[in-house]
Amino acid sequence: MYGLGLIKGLGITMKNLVIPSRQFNVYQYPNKRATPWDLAKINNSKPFTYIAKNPLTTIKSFVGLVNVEEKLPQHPNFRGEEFAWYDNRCTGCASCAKYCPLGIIKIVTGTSGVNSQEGQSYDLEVFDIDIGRCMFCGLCVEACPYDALHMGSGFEEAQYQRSNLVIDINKLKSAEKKPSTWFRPQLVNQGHDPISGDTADWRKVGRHEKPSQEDQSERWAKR
Amino acid sequence: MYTSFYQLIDFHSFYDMYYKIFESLGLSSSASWMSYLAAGGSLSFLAINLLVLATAFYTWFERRTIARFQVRRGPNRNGPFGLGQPFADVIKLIMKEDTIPTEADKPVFTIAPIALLAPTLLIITVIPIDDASFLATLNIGILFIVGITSVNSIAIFMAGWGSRNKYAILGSMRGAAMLISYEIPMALGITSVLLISGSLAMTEIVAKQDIWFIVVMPMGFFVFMAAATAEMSRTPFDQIEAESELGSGYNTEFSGIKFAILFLAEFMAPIVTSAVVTTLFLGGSQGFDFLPGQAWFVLKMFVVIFILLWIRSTWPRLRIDQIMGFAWKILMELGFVNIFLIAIEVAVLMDPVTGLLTSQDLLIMAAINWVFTILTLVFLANLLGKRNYDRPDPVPSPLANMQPKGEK
Amino acid sequence: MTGIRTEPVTVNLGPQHPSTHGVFRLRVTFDGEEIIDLEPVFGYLHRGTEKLAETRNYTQIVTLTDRMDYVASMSNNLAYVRTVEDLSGIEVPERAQYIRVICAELQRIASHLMATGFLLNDIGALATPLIYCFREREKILDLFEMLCGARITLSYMRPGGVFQDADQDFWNALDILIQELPHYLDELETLISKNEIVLARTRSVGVLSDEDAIDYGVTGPILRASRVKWDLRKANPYEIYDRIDFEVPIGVEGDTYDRFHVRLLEMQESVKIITQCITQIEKGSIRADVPYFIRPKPGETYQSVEGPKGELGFYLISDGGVSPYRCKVRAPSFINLTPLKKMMLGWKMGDLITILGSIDIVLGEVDR
Amino acid sequence: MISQGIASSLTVEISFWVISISTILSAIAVVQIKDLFRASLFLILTFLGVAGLFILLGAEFLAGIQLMIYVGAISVLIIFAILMTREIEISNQSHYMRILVSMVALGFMLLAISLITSTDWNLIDSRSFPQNQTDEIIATVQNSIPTLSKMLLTEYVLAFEMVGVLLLAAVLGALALVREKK
Repeated sequence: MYGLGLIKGLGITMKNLVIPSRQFNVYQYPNKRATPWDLAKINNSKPFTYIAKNPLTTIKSFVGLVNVEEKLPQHPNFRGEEFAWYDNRCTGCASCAKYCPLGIIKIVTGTSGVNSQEGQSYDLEVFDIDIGRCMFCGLCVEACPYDALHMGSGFEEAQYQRSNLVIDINKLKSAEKKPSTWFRPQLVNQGHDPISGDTADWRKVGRHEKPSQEDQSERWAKR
Repeated sequence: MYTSFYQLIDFHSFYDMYYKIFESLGLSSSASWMSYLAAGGSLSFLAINLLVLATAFYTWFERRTIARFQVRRGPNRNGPFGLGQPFADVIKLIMKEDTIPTEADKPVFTIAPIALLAPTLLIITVIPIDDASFLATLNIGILFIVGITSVNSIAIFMAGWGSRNKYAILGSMRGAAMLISYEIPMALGITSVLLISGSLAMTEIVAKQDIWFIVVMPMGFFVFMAAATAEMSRTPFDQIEAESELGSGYNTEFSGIKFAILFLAEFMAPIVTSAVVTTLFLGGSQGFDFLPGQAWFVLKMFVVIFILLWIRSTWPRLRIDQIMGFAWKILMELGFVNIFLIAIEVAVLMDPVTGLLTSQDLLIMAAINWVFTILTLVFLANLLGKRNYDRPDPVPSPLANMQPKGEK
Repeated sequence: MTGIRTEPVTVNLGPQHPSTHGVFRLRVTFDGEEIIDLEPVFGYLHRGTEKLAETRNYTQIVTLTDRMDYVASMSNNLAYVRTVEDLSGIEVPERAQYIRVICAELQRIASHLMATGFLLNDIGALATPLIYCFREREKILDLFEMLCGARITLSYMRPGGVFQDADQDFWNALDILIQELPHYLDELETLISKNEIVLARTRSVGVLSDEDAIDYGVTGPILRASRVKWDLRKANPYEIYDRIDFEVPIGVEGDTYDRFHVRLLEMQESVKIITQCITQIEKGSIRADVPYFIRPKPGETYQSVEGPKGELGFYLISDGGVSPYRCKVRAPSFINLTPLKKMMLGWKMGDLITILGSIDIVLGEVDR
Repeated sequence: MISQGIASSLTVEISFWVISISTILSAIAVVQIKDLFRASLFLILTFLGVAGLFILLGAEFLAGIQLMIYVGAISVLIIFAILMTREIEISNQSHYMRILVSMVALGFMLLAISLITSTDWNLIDSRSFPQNQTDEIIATVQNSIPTLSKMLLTEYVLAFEMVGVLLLAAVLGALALVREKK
């Protein structure tokens, strides 16, 4: 019958309005409006004791004036900004620079003062990554033979000037290193989760030998 | 308590108050007309500001509700539950640069928003929010509403023409054609109400609704609602500013405070329309005693608004020729049929001496009308359904012949 | 001829217009509301992908293909890596092929969801179906994030396979998605394709006959909507499509309604394909041992896949070096735009938007 | 409340002067402004002013009808007609027949004035009636619609039907005009 589809459509929209599981997964980034129950959970106390202790905050949160920070849920595989670079592992081979489709990695090396023997390792003088032009394809990470360069997990790197978007060697050295598990099965095997704030030491991140086909299959393949 | 408060905001009390003030100032000779003006001014000021405030919160309500339908959250950042959002919007719009296109017809362009807002504001004057009217007891109340809304089409035309934009002109051409066409079914829907109530005054119409008119004549309600939806250009009739086709229609070139006024008028329309619908079909301020009449009125308005939003968030829009066809080919006929039916019923059932209809009469009419309405709608649906649903099974075209490589 | 003579109005629809799906411009001449002439103008998003490809090596070009049809990166990646594999004779492990097919079909669902949602938005449904579609698409994007760390510009495939195997999280999430998705698609169909207003707006509007469709070189759902049963997955099975059982849905007469209804049906078929892939997939290698710098022998090749929008083909000429001598893309969106005038003349302005929406163009691909 | 307004005679007088002056000014503007679109907008203003005068007279029904038909329908028709013409901004020009036209207009004006002055308007002066009849008259004036409709369907039924036939003819003519000729 004509017109029945219109009525059915109204029914579907009403269903989506009413059923909570139909709601879009909306994350109130960066701040979430917290209910008293949320607040109690955050402060590790039972809801009623929390409400009894903080009546003012409870009233505020009922009206919707209390915010707590919320991060967007990501997978540890997320290819993000803040490259994690380990100078202990880097030999300055510049594979990453060579493999980058945009050529935004700049590496200048000199002879090492520590390892005097030539060819053993180089001192890196410049290691710039211009993330203003980076498209986070991850080819540099894939190319690194010594697992020295890893993708990061951040995504809030807005700057006022383009020049600030260039990550130089000092920044890379001093940064808190939260490598993404992208293309790094060994980190997955260790249960590394950069999103919840796990940092990784340079000793942890490397593959000391190439994993065998069986190893990979055991770990990765379900079927 | 509420009655006394309501009587405080009343023309007479204002008049008396100002009269005393002017008398005490020693202006007793001219106190009469001065207090008349002052009372009217104060009352209008209150009414307009109340309406504007209501519209501001209505925008919030609309955005939140539609967001919920669309499984989103809606504005929830400014203030508790996002209630500060309308004020943020207004402040933003006022702060913005008010650009006028170089080629625009400047006076027309400037007056258009005001011309659109004024009629909508005027409608609220005759709507009885409780037993007494809020502002004026015009005995032509509903006729005044029909007349004053027709100014809208001119205002939309002024906006479109004044901005010298092709999209705007297209939008306003559509608008003028559509608004004029839908005035006829709307008037027909109103006429069927008038046949029973026997009066043009809104208070009388409310008083006559022993049985709500939506029960008595569902067809009239359907016709009026459809026409009113088109009159305020909401989905599925929002061709005037079909944002996917015309950008923004007649208000494409407007910015700043002019845009704010245009949108004020646009968002005021659902409030005003739902108030009119409540008065005509939902028994106005009638209700049970535990709540004041005003509260019932607002509650019914909210129900109407919610249904409008529900429809808006579900249905797409019709094409312009389909909209016009709907007005002239379906809605007008339904309106006429409804009027004939009601007229016959009224002529048969009405007490010839007193000219009144008892509630029993209304119930009899309701029974006849419901059966008739359902039959008509089913008939219409089947008539239309035959054309659109008969569709053969797909037949593959003989021109292409898809075979995997190697097979012959 | 009509009794009253009116003056035609020429309107520039775009490049900045809400319904041109990007920076596309249509110079339309209206007689009142009726279209009497139209001329598409594009190139506003030209980024020289084909030329850029000549200065990059074969692996790096994968990142360029992401940005062509940016709502269906997986399909672009697949088409490109298949061409490179054909050019340099690389054998792809079976598991990689299955994963690639799963990804391509997921991407097809995502792309079709977006196309349907935006079409409904063009018809004027105030974004409600659009957001229902996006809700489902978002789940697929979450899957891609688990798989390869990105949501839109994936760069997942490499010549010789895929760069990384699927995680356990991915398989679990995929199972849930496959269970839920048909139900949501049914609901979407009830909401959209049984709605009388949508029927009134789309039935018999912008009809493209089967002859015209073939003559204009149209491919994909638009071709199938015009009753032509032509699908590269069946006609020229690549990867492992020959082991999978699925239907090719076709339309009734080739109008706007058929064009989006075929997409709705195709999504159901894609779900079937993924279900079969999950049961058939086995352990194994996911990437052939391919050097980073591929140097194919001099020669040329053309390979194409059935993308969400039609036949997506890459034509590569190698001169033996690390980068192709010439790279030409057969972009389905671009070629599907050819019968625009045929479909639109004589219809109203509202139909113009609807027909354009039903073609489902992505300007990144049209202009490349 | 209108009655209270009438009681306050100075207010009525002020509004009468404001409305009538603006009506006359806008009527002059209709003739004098060259831009046709603006002229039509002034025409609408004139119609609105006339509606206001009707309200001041207590003929609210007429005012409503004036709003509905003249402001709502006729002026939009005029605007549509204007859109069909070319060179809207300069087409309200003076031309060589202006003297002739102004003389005819003057003649009509004199005729109207003479008619107005010579007619015995027979105005009802409510003060001259006894108290009990005044209420009745006020009731009739305030609720004039039943009286009007009764008169339309009894005394003036011929004129009413004529208007209906005229409108029907106009609709048919419009249809014949825009119909596609084969």
